Amino acid sequence: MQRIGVFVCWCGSNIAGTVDVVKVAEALKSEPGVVHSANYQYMCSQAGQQLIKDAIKEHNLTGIVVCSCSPRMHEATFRKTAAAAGLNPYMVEIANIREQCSWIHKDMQEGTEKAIVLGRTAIAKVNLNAPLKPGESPVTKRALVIGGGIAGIQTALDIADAGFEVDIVEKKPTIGGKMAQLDKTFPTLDCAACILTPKMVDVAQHEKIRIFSYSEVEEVKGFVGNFDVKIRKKARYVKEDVCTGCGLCTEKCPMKKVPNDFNLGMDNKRAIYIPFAQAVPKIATIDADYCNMLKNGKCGVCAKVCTAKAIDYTQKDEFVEEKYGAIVAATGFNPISMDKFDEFAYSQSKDVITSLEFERLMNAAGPTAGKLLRPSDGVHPHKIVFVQCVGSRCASCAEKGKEYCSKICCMYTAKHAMLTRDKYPDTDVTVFYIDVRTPGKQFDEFYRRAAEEYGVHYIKGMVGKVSPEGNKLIVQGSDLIANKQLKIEADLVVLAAAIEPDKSARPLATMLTASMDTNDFFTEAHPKLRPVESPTAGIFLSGACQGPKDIPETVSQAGAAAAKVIGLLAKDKLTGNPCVAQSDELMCNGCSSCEKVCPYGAITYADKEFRGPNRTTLIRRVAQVNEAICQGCGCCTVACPSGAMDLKGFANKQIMAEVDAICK
Amino acid sequence: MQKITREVLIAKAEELLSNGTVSKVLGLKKGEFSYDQTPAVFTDIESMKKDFVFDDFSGANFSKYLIKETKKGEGKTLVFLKPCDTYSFNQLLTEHRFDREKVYVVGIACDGMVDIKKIKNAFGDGIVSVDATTDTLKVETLYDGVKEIAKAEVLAERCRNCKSKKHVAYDELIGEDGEVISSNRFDQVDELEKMTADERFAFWQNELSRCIRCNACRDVCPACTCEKCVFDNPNSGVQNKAAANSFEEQMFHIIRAFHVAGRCTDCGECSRVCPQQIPLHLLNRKFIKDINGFYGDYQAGEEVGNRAPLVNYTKEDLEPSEAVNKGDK
Amino acid sequence: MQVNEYKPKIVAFCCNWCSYAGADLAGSNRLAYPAEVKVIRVPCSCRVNPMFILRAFQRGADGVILCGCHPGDCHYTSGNYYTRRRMALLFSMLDYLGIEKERTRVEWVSAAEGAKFAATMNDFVKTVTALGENKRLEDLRCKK
Amino acid sequence: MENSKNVCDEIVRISKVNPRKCMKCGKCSGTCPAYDEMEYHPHQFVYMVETGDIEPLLKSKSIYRCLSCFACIDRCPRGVEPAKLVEAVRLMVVRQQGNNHLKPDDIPELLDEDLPQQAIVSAFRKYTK
Repeated sequence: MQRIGVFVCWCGSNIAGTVDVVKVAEALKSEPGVVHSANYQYMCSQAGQQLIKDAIKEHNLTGIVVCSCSPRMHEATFRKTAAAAGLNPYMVEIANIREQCSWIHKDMQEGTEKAIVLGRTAIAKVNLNAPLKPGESPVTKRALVIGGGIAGIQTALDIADAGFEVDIVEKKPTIGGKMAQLDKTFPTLDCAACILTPKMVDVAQHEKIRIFSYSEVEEVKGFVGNFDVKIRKKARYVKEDVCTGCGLCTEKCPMKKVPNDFNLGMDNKRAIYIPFAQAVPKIATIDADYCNMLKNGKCGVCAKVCTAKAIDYTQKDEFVEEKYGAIVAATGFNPISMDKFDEFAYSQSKDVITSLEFERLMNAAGPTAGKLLRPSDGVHPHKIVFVQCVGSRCASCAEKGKEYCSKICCMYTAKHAMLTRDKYPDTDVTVFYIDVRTPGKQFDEFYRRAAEEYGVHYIKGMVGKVSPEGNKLIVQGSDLIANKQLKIEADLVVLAAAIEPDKSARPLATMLTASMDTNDFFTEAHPKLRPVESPTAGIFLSGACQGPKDIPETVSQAGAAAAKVIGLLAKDKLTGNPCVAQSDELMCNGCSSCEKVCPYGAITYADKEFRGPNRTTLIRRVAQVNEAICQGCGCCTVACPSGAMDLKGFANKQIMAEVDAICK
Repeated sequence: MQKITREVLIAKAEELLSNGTVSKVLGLKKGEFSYDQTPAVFTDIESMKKDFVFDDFSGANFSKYLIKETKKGEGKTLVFLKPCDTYSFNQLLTEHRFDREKVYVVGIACDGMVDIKKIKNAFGDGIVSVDATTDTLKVETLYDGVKEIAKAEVLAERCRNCKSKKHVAYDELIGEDGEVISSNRFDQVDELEKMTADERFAFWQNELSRCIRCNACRDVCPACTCEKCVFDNPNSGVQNKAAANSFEEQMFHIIRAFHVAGRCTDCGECSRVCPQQIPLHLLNRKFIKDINGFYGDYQAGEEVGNRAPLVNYTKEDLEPSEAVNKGDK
Repeated sequence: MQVNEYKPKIVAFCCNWCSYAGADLAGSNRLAYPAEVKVIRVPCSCRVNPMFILRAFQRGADGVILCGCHPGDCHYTSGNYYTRRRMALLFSMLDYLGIEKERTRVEWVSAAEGAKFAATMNDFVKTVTALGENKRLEDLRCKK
Repeated sequence: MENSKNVCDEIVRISKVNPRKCMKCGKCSGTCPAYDEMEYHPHQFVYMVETGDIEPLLKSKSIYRCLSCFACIDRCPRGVEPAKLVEAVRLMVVRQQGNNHLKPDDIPELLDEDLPQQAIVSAFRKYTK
């Protein structure tokens, strides 16, 4: 029989306001196994914890029930308290009488009655608890960063600087990500390349960092501290270790009509290409969709001109398998497709462009060498209209846009408007906005400068329609302050397209068993207190894959994720979750049902000898659980028809005792 | 089609025993009455010639006995399997319940077995013997002399709705192999589904209230092969030898059906052995019908190694709410 | 307060990662739902054995609701997919036996859906209250 | 249109107000005691001058309804000084030939016991060339 102590917390008035805590403590005193019952204002406080420790010793308690806030809040706290007093931490159960009782009920009697039932339920469970001891597993001291944008770069650099090995997997031929495509960066207007490329070089030169460019994660197995990852190195048809990046091939390749994705298709590249001058690694890559040699075996110019003999048309995808202790997702974002926004005539007119395209038009390394020229006729535009919130904050049109605010558009639009006015004072710039959101250091000042010093016209209201007429674009929108509908003849319209997580994030999340929200952003373990960790142990989040972010925020989060990774890799051993599945070999049929549903492959089988009737021995196939791999979901326990498989800490008997206590 | 008789099987057994292919034969021997047969293991041909029986009452599914029998001693066990038995045989292999190498399967064609309970329902309990050599059975009764009844009328439920004449596992066959048959086995389930909830409730209350918890259905079921049944296991939380309250018995039948769902081959043994004639197969068939309807056709035991529907999923599976509302159109 | 007002007993199984957190969020946001609902925390919805549900009914529960992560969002990758199959078959069977299908429910509630949790519970309690006491499973074996 | 722009530039010049500084918060109109008397409210003055939409303002009676209490100037978070703009627009009107808004002949009718002398003097200053 257990000797159970019950501790009812007031949580100030949070619980005591709607639950008669004295009455609850009194009522629970007579439950089976309970030998001590107390109440206190703040159980989680130093004094409250001392109260529990003292009671454990004084009453020789073998189990405790704390009636308090959610176990998600303080279960760990009270487990530590119990452990400090010499009690096994898994002999602690929490009755959630705050979030699931006092905070949702107004009636004192109702709240008190429910709190008693919840307390009774926890007591029923703790009566069947057994001390548990967590297993230990080693930590592979190497991290994997998936995505080589500024988020991945910063995370990798920070981890590597702490002395741990890091691999970056980037699906494109170069690292750099979106930031490499940007012209200037708000709010300081320094050039993106000037601040990014040194970091790219740092990454390339860091002895602890390996870059897998033009590669993708193929398979992830294992668990925190012990991930086994298979990386696909896509065939680039150029020997990485031989290519010098001289670029001769990219000048001689006769296939000139390959849309240049780095410039968002606004100009062309060759079938063999280096994305941009400062690419890291600076290695050519052949686009197999366009290369004549690969398509029909005719050409071979690049191989002929390559003095280093780096071209290899027979190259195949290669697979690399590596072990990691931690994985960082830094998969970034993309602007959403404008195809469904017919009202802005994006697909009808070349002169309706997205902000990222505008970014390339302004960039000295872009398709126009930094001259602001209309894509349709190469003429300098004199009237530009920017439209904000295109697809953002779009709750009713889920198939078109996104419900959330994309966060960065207000600032980059202010930047674009300002830069345009700065470079081309003869150009009139109008911005249509719903709200201008500038919550960042020096952000509002920046936006106000655009409006006040650079004379950008900010119009509160949305553009409803853009119609091409001749070589003009008629922009029809509303001016809510003047209470008027406006028709503006523009030369260029720039859409601040909403951003969305990269498409590769969803399948990656599935591989990582990391959860995502409905928008395919990775979910953080706690929105406030654990914002850079995924709920899945060992998976960390960096940058816009977790939610829209600008560069300073991305870099801070990247550093924070790195700090968490370093904290993990610095450990030699990890203590596991002791609430894992356990197979009773005497009852196991060896039927493999459990193995089939186990998402981690934690169950294996062994032939074991058992005593049969009449002094015979029988050999039976039985399931065995690898406690280091098992994550304790309990799926196997239900798949098991005989009930041989049970889950420690959430045993069949315990849950049924809870059911009974609730229904009593 | 070659008529499978006792003599044919004894001759086959003699051949296999004498050439050393098998060391024992799992078969049936006569009980108190000719129609009342009980499983037996024969290690020599003499005892077989003496006690072995095989006739239209030899419907028992032997697969389950192989679990224990194959673990005893060396050598192979000979077993004669009807087409429906081979599905159970495969399902057990899928679940690694015995070693295929220790069994020699002789597949035997089957044109349906007779259910003695149906004869008793027709003529009362005092059945002395039944001559089933032709399609018209001659039934010798204690009180009314010899009666005749067509075999088709007293076929076991599962044979009336035979799902397959095809053997899915065998080492050799006697007689010709047949085909998978499209049967009407879900008709009764359909009828029940079409009823109102109240009518269904009344139907099942009438049926299940007769249960005496003798566990015969569980003991005979080739899918119920647990080392220890949850209902016998004190740690399961549902252990009960005798029901503590009436509820536990519904729980027994629901849980039993659930535990075999996706694994049940619809062999019909549960209904065959039920002394209270509860149509237990209608529970299993409901699960089979739902599985087919929700997740695509699936026949347990069709192939060794198939993944049962309940240890499988697709991302597009229907929601439980859709499952229960499927009938409400 | 009425003395004889019928209050159903509702057992809610919630997975630790999504729905239990959703229930907590409902609490944090002070979104009320009836006190009849009592939550049992399980690591994953796939931990819920049909036996637990029947056991609850056996011990006098009037409704059992099972909440888990949205399909695709399972903390353990695939647990809720198995739950979905198991419960689809179990609920269909209960319906087949003539038990009111409204007494059982599966709902996917994410950690962010406090409002959905509260709304679901309010609706479920309303539905079960309208059905009244759970008699059928109990009576299934007792011939009147 | 071109004329409007010139007028606007002139208004900006004489008022020394930069309407671009306005961030459309509406606090000026929120604080204005003559709000109900005005067809165009202080924030609209600022916006219409900024966008060059000046004709309606020149014709509006609102320019005479402003009390010049300077509450808007006092409270504007961006230091736009809307009242000065209103003043400037009014000056644009009354400075034109024959556009005095208050004539000496109108005074006797407006007099009452409580009206301070100073008000009459300041009204003349405000409404006439």
